[in-house]
Amino acid sequence: MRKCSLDSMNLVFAEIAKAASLYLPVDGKDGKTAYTKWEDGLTWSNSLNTVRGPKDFFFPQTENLVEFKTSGKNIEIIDTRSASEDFVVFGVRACDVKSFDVLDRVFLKEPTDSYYASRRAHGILIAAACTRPTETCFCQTFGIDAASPAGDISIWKTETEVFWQSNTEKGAALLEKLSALTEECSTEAVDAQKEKIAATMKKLPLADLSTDAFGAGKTKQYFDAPEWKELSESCLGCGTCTFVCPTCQCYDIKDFNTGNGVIRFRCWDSCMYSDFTKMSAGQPRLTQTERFRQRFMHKLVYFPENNDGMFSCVGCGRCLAKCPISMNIVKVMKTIGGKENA
Amino acid sequence: MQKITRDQLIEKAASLLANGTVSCVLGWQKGEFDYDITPAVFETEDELKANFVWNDFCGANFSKYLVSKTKKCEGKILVFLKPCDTYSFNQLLTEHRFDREKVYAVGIPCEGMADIAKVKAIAGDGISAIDCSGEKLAVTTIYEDAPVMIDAKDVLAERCVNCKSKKHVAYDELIGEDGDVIDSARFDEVAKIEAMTPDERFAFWQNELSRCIRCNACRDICPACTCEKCVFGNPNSSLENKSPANSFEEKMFHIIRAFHVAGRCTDCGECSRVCPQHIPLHLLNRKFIKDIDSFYGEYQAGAEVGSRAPLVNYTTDDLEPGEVFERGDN
Amino acid sequence: MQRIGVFVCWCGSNIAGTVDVQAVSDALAHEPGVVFSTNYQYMCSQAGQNMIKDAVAEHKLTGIVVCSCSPRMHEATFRKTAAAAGINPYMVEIANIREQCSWVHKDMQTGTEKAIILGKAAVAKVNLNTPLTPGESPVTKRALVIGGGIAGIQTALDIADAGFPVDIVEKKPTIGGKMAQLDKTFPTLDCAACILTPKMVDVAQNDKIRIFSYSEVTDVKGFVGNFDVTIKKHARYVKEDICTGCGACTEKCPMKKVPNEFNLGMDNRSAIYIPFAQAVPKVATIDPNYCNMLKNGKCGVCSKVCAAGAIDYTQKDEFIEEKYGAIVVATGFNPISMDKFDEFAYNQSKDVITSLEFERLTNAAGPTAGKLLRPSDLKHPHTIVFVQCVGSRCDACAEKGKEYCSKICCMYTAKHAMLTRDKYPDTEVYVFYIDVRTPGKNFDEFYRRAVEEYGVHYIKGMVGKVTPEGDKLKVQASDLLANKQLHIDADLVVLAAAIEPDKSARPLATMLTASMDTNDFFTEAHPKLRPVESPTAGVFLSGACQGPKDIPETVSQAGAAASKVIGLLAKDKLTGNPCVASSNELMCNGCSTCERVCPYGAITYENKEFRMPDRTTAIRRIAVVNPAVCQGCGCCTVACPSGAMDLRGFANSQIIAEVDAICK
Amino acid sequence: MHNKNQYLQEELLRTSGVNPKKCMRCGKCSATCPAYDEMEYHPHQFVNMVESGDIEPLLNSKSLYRCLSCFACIDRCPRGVEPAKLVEAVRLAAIRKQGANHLKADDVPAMLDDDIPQQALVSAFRKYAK
Amino acid sequence: MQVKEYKPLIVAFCCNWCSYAGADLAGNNRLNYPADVKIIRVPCSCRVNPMFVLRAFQRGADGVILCGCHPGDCHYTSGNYYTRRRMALLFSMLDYLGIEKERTRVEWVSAAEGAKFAATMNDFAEKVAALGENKRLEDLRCKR
Repeated sequence: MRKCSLDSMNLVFAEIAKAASLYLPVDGKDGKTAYTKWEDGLTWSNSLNTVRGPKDFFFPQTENLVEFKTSGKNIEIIDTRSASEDFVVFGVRACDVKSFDVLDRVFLKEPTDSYYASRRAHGILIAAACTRPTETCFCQTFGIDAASPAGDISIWKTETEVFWQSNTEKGAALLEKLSALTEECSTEAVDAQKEKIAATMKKLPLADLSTDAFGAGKTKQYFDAPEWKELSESCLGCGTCTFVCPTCQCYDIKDFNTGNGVIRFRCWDSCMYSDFTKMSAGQPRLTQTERFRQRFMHKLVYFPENNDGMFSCVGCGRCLAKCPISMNIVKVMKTIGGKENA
Repeated sequence: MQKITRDQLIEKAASLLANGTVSCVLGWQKGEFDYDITPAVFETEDELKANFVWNDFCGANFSKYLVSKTKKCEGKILVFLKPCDTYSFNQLLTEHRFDREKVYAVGIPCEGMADIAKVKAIAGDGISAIDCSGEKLAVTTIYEDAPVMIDAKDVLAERCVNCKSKKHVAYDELIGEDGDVIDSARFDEVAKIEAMTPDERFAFWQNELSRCIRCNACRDICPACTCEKCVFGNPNSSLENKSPANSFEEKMFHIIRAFHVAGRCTDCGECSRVCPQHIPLHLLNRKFIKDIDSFYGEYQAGAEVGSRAPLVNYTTDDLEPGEVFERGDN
Repeated sequence: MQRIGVFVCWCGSNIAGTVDVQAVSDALAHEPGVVFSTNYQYMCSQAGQNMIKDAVAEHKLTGIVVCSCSPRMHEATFRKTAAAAGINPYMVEIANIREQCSWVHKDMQTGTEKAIILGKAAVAKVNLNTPLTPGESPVTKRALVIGGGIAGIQTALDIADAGFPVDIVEKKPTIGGKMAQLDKTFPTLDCAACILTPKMVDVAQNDKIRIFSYSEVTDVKGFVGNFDVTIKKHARYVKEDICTGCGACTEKCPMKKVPNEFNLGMDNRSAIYIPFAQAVPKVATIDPNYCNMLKNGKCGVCSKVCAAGAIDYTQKDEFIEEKYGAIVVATGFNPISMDKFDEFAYNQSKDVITSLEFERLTNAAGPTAGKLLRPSDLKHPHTIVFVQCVGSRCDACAEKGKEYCSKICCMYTAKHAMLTRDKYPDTEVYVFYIDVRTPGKNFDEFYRRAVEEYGVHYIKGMVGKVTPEGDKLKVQASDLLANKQLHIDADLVVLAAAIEPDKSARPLATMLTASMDTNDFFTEAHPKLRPVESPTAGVFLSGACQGPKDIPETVSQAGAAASKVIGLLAKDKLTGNPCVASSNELMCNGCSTCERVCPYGAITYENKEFRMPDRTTAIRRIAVVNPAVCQGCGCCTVACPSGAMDLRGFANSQIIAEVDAICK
Repeated sequence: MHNKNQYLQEELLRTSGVNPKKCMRCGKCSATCPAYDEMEYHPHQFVNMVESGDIEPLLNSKSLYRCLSCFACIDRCPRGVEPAKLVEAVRLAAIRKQGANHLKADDVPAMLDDDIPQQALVSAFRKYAK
Repeated sequence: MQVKEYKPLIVAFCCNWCSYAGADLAGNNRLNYPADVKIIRVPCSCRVNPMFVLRAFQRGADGVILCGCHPGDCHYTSGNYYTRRRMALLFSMLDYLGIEKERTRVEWVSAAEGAKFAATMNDFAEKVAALGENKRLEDLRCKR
């Protein structure tokens, strides 16, 4: 384990930014935190997390795939991909780090999504432990330890210092580069912080939330539950929950006619939208209730079923905070899953 | 603190359910925390007693739900309307979006709703309870032993700070006292932007709109956006897109969205409330309202049922599009 | 996918002089959808048109782009060519490379580049064109004329003369209108009754014309060629077909103290009455407000004296439904109320009268049998003051009168003044005027005669105050030219009251969805080019309902309206413009926004059952465009928030394709 | 036409709120004026002269003080021109000039008469002196 | 690299009854205006959806002008009155977003005003050219 003083972070950032683009959570003018490309003077936000997760860096909201040029009646196909640059995402929370496990399962499975894979290869995650989790946090429900985040490097922030520990080769290589700015240290302070965090986690209002009722094999049990209707009653069908979710990975591929050619691009899609997976025969899920059920069944039942029990929710709580009508996965788990427990 | 209590509303709803006036109630349902309140349909007194809430976080405007709910519900629906909700209610009636006969509207006074983001800015993270029943909001967090006391005025939602009316313009029955239309300062921020140079305005909006993730929450919450098929979801409209690919599409979406509700927007402020990226969308809508007021005379959408919206109306001596800018230079 | 043929016209050297036509046809040959591209000297010539026809056959073309002169010039020509070649005429688009290209750009390269772009836009549009067929609707060969004054009478006679049946609906018991109340008519001074009554008789005797007197239109549905109209025939308690108009009942009726509206209340009539001797239909009518039999069941004299047995106290209002192909509005005018002009003491003195009342006082059939006597004491007036512009040309904010000039007052006042001086040379006649307006054939000559030959005192200035004092009327006025205030002791004051549209016009306009101006005059479809048509197809305007008019103007407009009606009724079917709006019912919200901006009332709503996504059904309100009424402006398409409304021939997708092609 | 009194004219129009261009020269104001014979310039002339900028004669004319402000002209004017307001404005322009009070305190005792109500005197002061 | 001379691209929507005829008249009288102006015929100025205006800018137009009958002369009686309101609000909004107000215009051109049409187009093209390329409402994907 290595450490550096909090005051020296600007130097550390400068060192990292020499070889790669560095993105870190920065407080904006509106008081909201967002990942921002580092430039001299930008400081690491104290807030718990960013409004949007770091998913964009690996799986951007829109991404051009290929371009077609037309001249007269001829079509030329152009691969517009350029080699990805190296980049570092700093200050990622444990939940968001975990989200890449979920995304990897989707995109790195054969056939590999080469766009995503390339970015994963070029990206380094520096994960930060959470010192002040909030009421919407429920990562522990999914077995995530906010005090010991995964990632290429884990860091812990105290009042005056930042502690560093590499978890992967990529991480170790980066930490090596920072050796001049950091010093070797004991794990004492970090252990103390871990304990404190663990105590705080127990006090969270959602600490008792359990996934026991969910997982593989529950499809039949919940699919026709009458509660779906009532839960989805007020759902607007907007895409907020899916677009702030660090694990949602659905996308649509569309063509954009530029007038001189066609750009084929993909963009995030939301299973809450009425035109999601619309095909020539129409949308397979006709009502909002069906679409609503799909989203939560996918996260809590279908995904674990196909991925060795891994849930595709990491408990980051973004959807809890952002849903315009405050309907969310926690309410769903309690209502649908609560039945089994009762 | 709200002047009307939860018990009063439950009593009213229960009696209307009991005497058969209504068959269901659109109301606010309690959430995981004290602030994440969900609109819900209640059918019995027991349901109401168990889950109905009324506090400083009941911002949701039910008017839009009436469009679909009146088609589905057998009997009449009881809906509680805050003063600002009544404008949306009337606007939807003007556009024949639901059957008035199927609704029993109870107007309730509103002292303004709280913005949870503002509460968190003061009380911090880890909120475990909020008590709205006293003079001040008592906010308990897992990090502090004593609750933080907050003056409701300090955490009013933006739209409530600039509340335009405490008067109910539609109801079958009113609980509590009716208020008046308020001379609010809601256009000040628009005027501030207008006073910027074009470069500053461009930079301002470029920065705001670049955050848009096109989740459509602004559209889907908007009580004026009730199209059976939205142009942004219609592949034949040439506007359809699922995400903003660049700054043009961000602007396009928000210009068209605001234009579609121009003259119909009641300025309820829901769009800005729900934006996960905190884009001040109401400043686009208010720009249209301000322009309409100054070009064509004051007009409040939803103030009365059947009024002719400014964009479906004209006078022979309206100002010319070119004169719009001459006025601005004065 | 379309198979498009492109035909570039040289127009001699008009186009070829500044546009490389070969380059244009070569460039466009590579556009998507284009299978054939050529150029020729004169595309509009017979040879050029044959070239198109041959190409259609040879290349199985489905669409045609002609790069030539303005579509305003030859669009129709090439559409006919297409039709002759067997493809839908609306599959043709014109790229205007003459007026908007070769003629305005001097340089060959510039002109050619632009011509190619314009051609590409046309090709892009044709790619999205769909065959359009104009809708057809049958025409009911019957016209309705609302109002039985001179305007309505003339219109009805002219339509009937062309062989079409016409119904006149008149709310009074007789036709004739205002003209029947007049004495003489300017500028020829022939007697109004002498020229009007023969026309009234013509109407009565014409077997193509039906008169619904004492009736009102209560409902109008449908559209041009196919109106469904409900007419309410008020009960007159006299069987119209039996009454001979002998007048015995009116003589014997004991209730004789009813103010006679025909004489503007200046004398009385009986409760059962015939408005005037030449009334058409000449049948009696019982006034239910005064008839003792109807009010309290006591009397029945008229029934007893009626030899024909025409009296029927049990008669009820009757509703008649009839179909019409065209509707003519001829609802006329009324003088405005003088109540707000208390400075003229109209309500204080019987001797302050309006000009229409003056007409009755000088009319041989009037209350004084044509002798000019003042109403108060039936003495001959020796000093008469005429006041012009009472309530006309007023400022809108004054809220007393009308902003417009009533147009007829100058002339009838000159007439009144002249006739008075002619008949009673011992009378001093003063006319107070602001301006004397006499634009009309022989009008100014007429006015000058009143001044020069008849010695009428025309004084530039207004009357400020009229005060009844003893048997005199003290008139205080200004003489602006002499810069004096005048005080005249008059015996009679005549006010030239402004005229306004009849009160029945506003509700009628709503029923007809015909537009009105702020003064409640009907609006014409085009102020210059379509003056007798309302913007609502199939509704025509005749007479003063459209604006103040004198008799000659009214009659000529009545004839014009009739000819428009005849033109419409002569058609067996109406062929619409196929470029009309249409609403996609699946997307329509039923919000009424389109209806509010439609100038033609072409959009109606209906409730329709739809299958909802959740497999239930629901009733939704949706807009329906009547293609026979829609004129294709496209205003609704932009007003529609959901984009459900689109315009055929100028669809959103087509215009966008043009934009894209131009900006490429 | 050159208008040397443009400033004064604008001032009069502003204080009175009258738009003399609306006048259609019908003379109804003068026809209705009860003080007509007392006046050198009559109401319609006020309107006309102010519009043409010929204001000096009005400022110096006794007509200013003959207007009773009965507002008959305002009531009757078909065009809503409101001549009395214009007269009032010219009157104000006159008495606002230094020492141009129409009614001076020293002259009052001579005018006193037992029949004059106190109120009339006070209102005359208000109207004719600053 | 050779710098291409900047030529603005202007889309003019002209109503069929007045302005399109006015443009034809300008042609009849051989009145020049820049070839950068490309006309799209619409039945009435009220057919122009704000969406078309934005679309033109997206596709690379540097200026968009709407021409219609003079107020009161609309072939369809009231279409241009609605256009006037719609475009006044739209242009004001574009200005509010910091987009140059000189890039948009509404002009009433009657069928008899060929000279006005040409003069309007000359003036508008000049003003747009002075602003340079449309950068604030462009879609880079559509640039060549």
